[in-house]
Amino acid sequence: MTAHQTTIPTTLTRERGHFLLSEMLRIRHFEEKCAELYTLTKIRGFVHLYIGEEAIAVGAMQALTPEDSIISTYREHGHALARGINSNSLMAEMFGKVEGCARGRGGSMHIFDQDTRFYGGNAIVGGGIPLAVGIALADKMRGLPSVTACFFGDGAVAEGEFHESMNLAALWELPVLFYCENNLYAMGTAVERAQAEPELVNKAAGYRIPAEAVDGMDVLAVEEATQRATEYVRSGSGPYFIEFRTYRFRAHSMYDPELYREKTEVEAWKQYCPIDMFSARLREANLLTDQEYDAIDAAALDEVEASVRFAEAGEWEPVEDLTRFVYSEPGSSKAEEAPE
Amino acid sequence: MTAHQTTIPTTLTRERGHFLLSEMLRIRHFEEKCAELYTLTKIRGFVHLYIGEEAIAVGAMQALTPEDSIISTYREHGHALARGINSNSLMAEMFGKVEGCARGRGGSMHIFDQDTRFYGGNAIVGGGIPLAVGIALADKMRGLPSVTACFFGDGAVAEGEFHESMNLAALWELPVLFYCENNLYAMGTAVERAQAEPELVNKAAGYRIPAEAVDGMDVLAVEEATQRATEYVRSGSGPYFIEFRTYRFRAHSMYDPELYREKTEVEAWKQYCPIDMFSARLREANLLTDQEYDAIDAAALDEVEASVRFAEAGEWEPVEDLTRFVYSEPGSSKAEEAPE
Amino acid sequence: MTVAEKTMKMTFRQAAGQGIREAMERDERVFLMGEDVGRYGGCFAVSQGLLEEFGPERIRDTPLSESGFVGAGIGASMAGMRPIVEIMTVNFSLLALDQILNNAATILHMSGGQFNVPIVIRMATGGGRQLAAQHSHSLEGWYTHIPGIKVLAPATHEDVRGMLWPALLDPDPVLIFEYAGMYAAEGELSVEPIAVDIERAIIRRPGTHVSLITYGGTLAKTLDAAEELAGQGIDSEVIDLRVLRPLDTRTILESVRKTHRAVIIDEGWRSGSLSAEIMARIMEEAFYDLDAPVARVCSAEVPMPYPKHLEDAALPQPKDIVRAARNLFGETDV
Amino acid sequence: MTVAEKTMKMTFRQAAGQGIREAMERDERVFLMGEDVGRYGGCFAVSQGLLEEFGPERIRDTPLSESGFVGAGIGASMAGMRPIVEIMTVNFSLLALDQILNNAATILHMSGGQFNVPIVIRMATGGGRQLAAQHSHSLEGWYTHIPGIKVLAPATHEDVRGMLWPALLDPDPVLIFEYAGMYAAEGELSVEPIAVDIERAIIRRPGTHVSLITYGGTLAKTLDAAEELAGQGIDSEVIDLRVLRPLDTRTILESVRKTHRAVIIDEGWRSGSLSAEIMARIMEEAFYDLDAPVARVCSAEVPMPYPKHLEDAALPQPKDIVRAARNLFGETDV
Ligand SMILES: Cc1ncc(C[n+]2csc(CCOP(=O)(O)OP(=O)(O)O)c2C)c(N)n1
Ligand SMILES: Cc1ncc(C[n+]2csc(CCOP(=O)(O)OP(=O)(O)O)c2C)c(N)n1
Ligand SMILES: [Mg+2]
Ligand SMILES: [Mg+2]
Repeated sequence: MTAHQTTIPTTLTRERGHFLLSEMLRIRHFEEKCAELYTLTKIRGFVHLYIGEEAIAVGAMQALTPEDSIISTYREHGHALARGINSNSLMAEMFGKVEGCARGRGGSMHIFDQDTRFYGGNAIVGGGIPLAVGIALADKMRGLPSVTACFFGDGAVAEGEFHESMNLAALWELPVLFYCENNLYAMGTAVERAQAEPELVNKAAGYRIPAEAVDGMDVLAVEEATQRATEYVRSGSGPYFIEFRTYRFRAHSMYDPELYREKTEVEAWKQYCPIDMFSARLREANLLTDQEYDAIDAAALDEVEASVRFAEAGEWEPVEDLTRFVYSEPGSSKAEEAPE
Repeated sequence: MTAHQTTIPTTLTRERGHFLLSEMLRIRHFEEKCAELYTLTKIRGFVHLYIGEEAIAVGAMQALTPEDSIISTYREHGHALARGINSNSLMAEMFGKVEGCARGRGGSMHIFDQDTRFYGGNAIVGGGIPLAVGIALADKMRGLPSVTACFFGDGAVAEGEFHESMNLAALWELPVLFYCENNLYAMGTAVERAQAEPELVNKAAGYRIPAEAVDGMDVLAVEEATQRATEYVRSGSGPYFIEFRTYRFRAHSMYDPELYREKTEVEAWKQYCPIDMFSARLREANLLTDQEYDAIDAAALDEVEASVRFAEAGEWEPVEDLTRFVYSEPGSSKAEEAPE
Repeated sequence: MTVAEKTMKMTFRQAAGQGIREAMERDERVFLMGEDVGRYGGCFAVSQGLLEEFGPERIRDTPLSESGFVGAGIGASMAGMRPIVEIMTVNFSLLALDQILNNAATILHMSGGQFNVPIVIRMATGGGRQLAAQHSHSLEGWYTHIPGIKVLAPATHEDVRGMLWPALLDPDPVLIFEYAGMYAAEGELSVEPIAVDIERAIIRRPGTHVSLITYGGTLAKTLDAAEELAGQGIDSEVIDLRVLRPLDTRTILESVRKTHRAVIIDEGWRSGSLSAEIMARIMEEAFYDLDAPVARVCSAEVPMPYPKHLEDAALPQPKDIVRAARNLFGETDV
Repeated sequence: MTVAEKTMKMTFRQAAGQGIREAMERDERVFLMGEDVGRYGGCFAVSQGLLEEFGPERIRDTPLSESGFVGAGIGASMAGMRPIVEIMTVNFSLLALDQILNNAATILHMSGGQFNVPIVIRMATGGGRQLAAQHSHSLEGWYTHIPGIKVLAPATHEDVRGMLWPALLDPDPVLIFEYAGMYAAEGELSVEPIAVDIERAIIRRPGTHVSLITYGGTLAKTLDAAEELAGQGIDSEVIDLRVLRPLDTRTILESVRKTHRAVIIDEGWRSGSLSAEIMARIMEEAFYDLDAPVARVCSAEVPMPYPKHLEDAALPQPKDIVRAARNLFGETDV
């Protein structure tokens, strides 16, 4: 990892700085709570924490409008919160309660939300990427100015679907933001043991897609790069690829003994914690006091606690409803919009 | 297409020149006969002719030893003949006779021959490429000096399996020769309408695989490049990628009305016929007389006619044998080599 | 003859193309996407002429990327379009199966009903053209195992044209399997499009002695067998399932309760083909109505051999259907 | 106690790992390849420790490329090696299905018997761990439709360890489905490896009133149900199929001819699950031996929901098996 920025651009307002910090803290606390709830067996199944990578979701979402779309993976709580999915309905989803954003049917790996055009956490590695191409195709064919941000990991880059999707999006000049979150590992496989070309940013050239590598631990760097990329894509010039260099501080999922990496490596990366680094820079630039930090932090914690109460109070879907949502229900059908 | 070589290196002997010419003519006549037999319904199913592309198979096979392996596609008669599969058993296979190299079970799209390590024509576009990686992996693990030549078309490059295989071969430094026969079309889809990066040679960089584009209409250029590539690969340096620029003179298969390309384009390419160009160069260098050409041509024709007689005289497999070769038969099992 | 009864002649492939044309005219959100659907005119010439009519945006050639463009079709359908995605043949659909099963079939459910996937995926299926082991699969029965999708198998010119529009109106993913061996067949169909009921099977030949249950590519063979059986005094009822998922069990059971005997005919490999599921349902719901065990005529369990005589032997043939039906009556019965 | 009867305790995952270890020791052509089989120790810790024992050449981590590395395994097997390819779970195997069906299952045939494909592909299967719609498939029954492959489903510690070596000796592609929900279970198995017969089903509990036919992940539930039924006076015979393709029809029929009643239990979605094929075979061959229609207990036809109460309701449970078996006897019978 190359050197990280330590100063703050003068254009950053206090308010904006606090907002970005707050967004990262909301994610951090939400997930720390999830880990706790997992050990309490309130949350089950697979849970993949985003801790350490928050700057990417928070930075990247700033460039998007409500009409834009998001495709994500099973490691999507951060994207969901930063996109604006209500933390109550997110936590209820983690519990599997009917008040969850997907009525509890999806759980941690399958967060969906139509209101925010959040087209799902996808638990098949690479499986969401073609969907992003299709959403962008629809937007383009419908003449909408929307873009689609597609998040995926370094591991997904080896899958055939990545290749097919990059080619399609570039060939058809579709408004897709390919956001590769390179946290250096796919489960236990280090990127250099999975990729013949481990500089993932170089993959884009094979599809004539403009690309850059960005410090994924720096929310401002992410914001700036994604603003540029989004403008480029929105202007109709075709897709854009960004490799975010980042690191996951936690295990891959709750079951992972982390045999494949050294504790020292993890500790070294924790020095670059996106939240710590950013708050230090804000303090440095006199944009943040300790009191302000504590207030932001406390608000984030409060929100998380409230979401847990909300989820706890939620209902289980009646067992009789088991086979709902296999096929659309009369009345819910989009077909009614059809001309004939 | 850039300028083609018109002279002959002084190192080329008369004998060698005649051999290469003869090899190309054998393929040409074999396939012209196949087209004829198809209209006579002696050959059925799908038949994909290699006419116009013969220089690639003939040139590339020169660098291989009997211990090397070949993976090909449904457009593989040329590879099969140049590799040394007997034309009788090849023609019998085209007919579906039991004397065919695959007992008639495979037909035109599935030529297999264990003796020459010809691991099959594969009719799923891209489907053979991972097999090549696996054969090369086995050879490497077994400490053999063999290489695997994997032929596929420009269309296959868009498939995910191409991407996955290139990465695997490069990552594991396997002895695979990736031979892309870019005949500018995948069925009716021109390469620039299928690939965001239509210079296919540039694809290899994404996997750190050395690559070059070679004139696929020039048997000597092919031979020279593949010799170099094969040496590189055999030395243990990992895979190599060559894009052969070529053109198919005939329709994609026997059913194709060729709506997608201009007759004038086809005619223009026919000026670069690999057989005509090479024989003209040989004549120019005084390595070929008209009489010699006629003799070579006649021998090739004779071989084809003999193969048709052989195939005609062949037997149909008894219907009672229908379900043979679904599972290995006792005695044919490789498992007997197993240590226990 | 009233206007609605006016008929015209065309091939099965043209009827399929006509269905696409009519859907494209009716709804501008509809577009066709797949390998060689445009300039080439469709690998089976189904879409010939459509590029000229509707332009390359709506008749969209794709690269060879089955997973990619099927996934893109799913995404596009979720975002407001009505894609008809063509996979050249079922043989290549395996490359897109992850998208079909893990995305198209699950997203409505995983999202708790928020995102439906109104995609139509068309593909050719079946053997019989000497295309050997990788190009002769009949896997439509396999797809019927997947909750969340619907599976159609038109067996007539009217159906191949008239099923597409209701499939596009369906809010959920619909797979349409067109039997490749039929594309060249001429047939008659009404000038005005007729909407096909995509919920119900249809009785193609009423009868009383035995139910012959089939669909798609084996319907014609089954009707031939029924004629042959009629000559031998056995009056068969031929059911064209048309909808393979969800199966119209009612029509099947009504027929079996009447005839007390049934033969299922499908071109899938015998073990685990659609025939098994139909036999299971008859077992469950009409066991006591049966006068003989239900029989089936399917493909031999072998990758398809290239030579014609072996392929013919591998596929269900009218004589096999006749034999299976006669067996139900014992030697002296009828 | 003789030497051969000495037993040891380990988990199902350890037993699977032990099978791999023993095969690697026996034949140096054997190697294990798949995502995270090495440094991570296997996503289910099956291969933990093997990297240290056998090194990275033979315990080979792959990138995320299911089609690529399964295809590579097929190629390697054709060229003299004996790969064990691990696909983490059946859910991801869809990405490799083209390689499995169009290559592994067809090449022996297409090549007229020249090239066999002695690959073993292992994968975890099944639901029950709240992993929701994309991670809970039970598709092993689906794979049994494919001629040219063999399908195994170990349901005991002895079997998961002892099936691997005969599978490797088999000259043709063998798929082994390990029920993920069992990995943590402790069990007993012999110290010396016992070669498992991978041709035949096995009777886990002899009985006379009803045949309960199952395999893999539902065996334990079925044995529980058999206990419960015994308490109610119904003596069930429990058949563990073990080999899902080719099915050991003989064992099934012998049992049904004895008991005259059967229930099939599998975790596949009901329509088109393996249960249907077994019902079809019983229909074909033992119809007149039946005292009641064969019943089945399968998964609900729904992508798996995440919440536990819904997942439990979707999966076959002992009480469902008991109910299905009792129904066969009517209310007053037994
Ligand atoms: C197709 C597929 N193969 C394997 C898995 C199992 N799996 C889940 S996450 C994962 C690693 C993915 O790594 P990466 O793309 O880098 O994302 P990260 O988890 O690091 O965010 C694997 C192998 C899967 N879900 N899908
Ligand atoms: C996976 C798959 N998709 C589609 C097809 C149908 N198909 C057969 S050949 C072909 C074109 C392939 O083009 P290319 O790779 O350039 O090879 P060429 O035929 O030009 O030699 C297509 C689309 C197929 N066989 N396999
Ligand atoms: Mg990663
Ligand atoms: Mg081509």
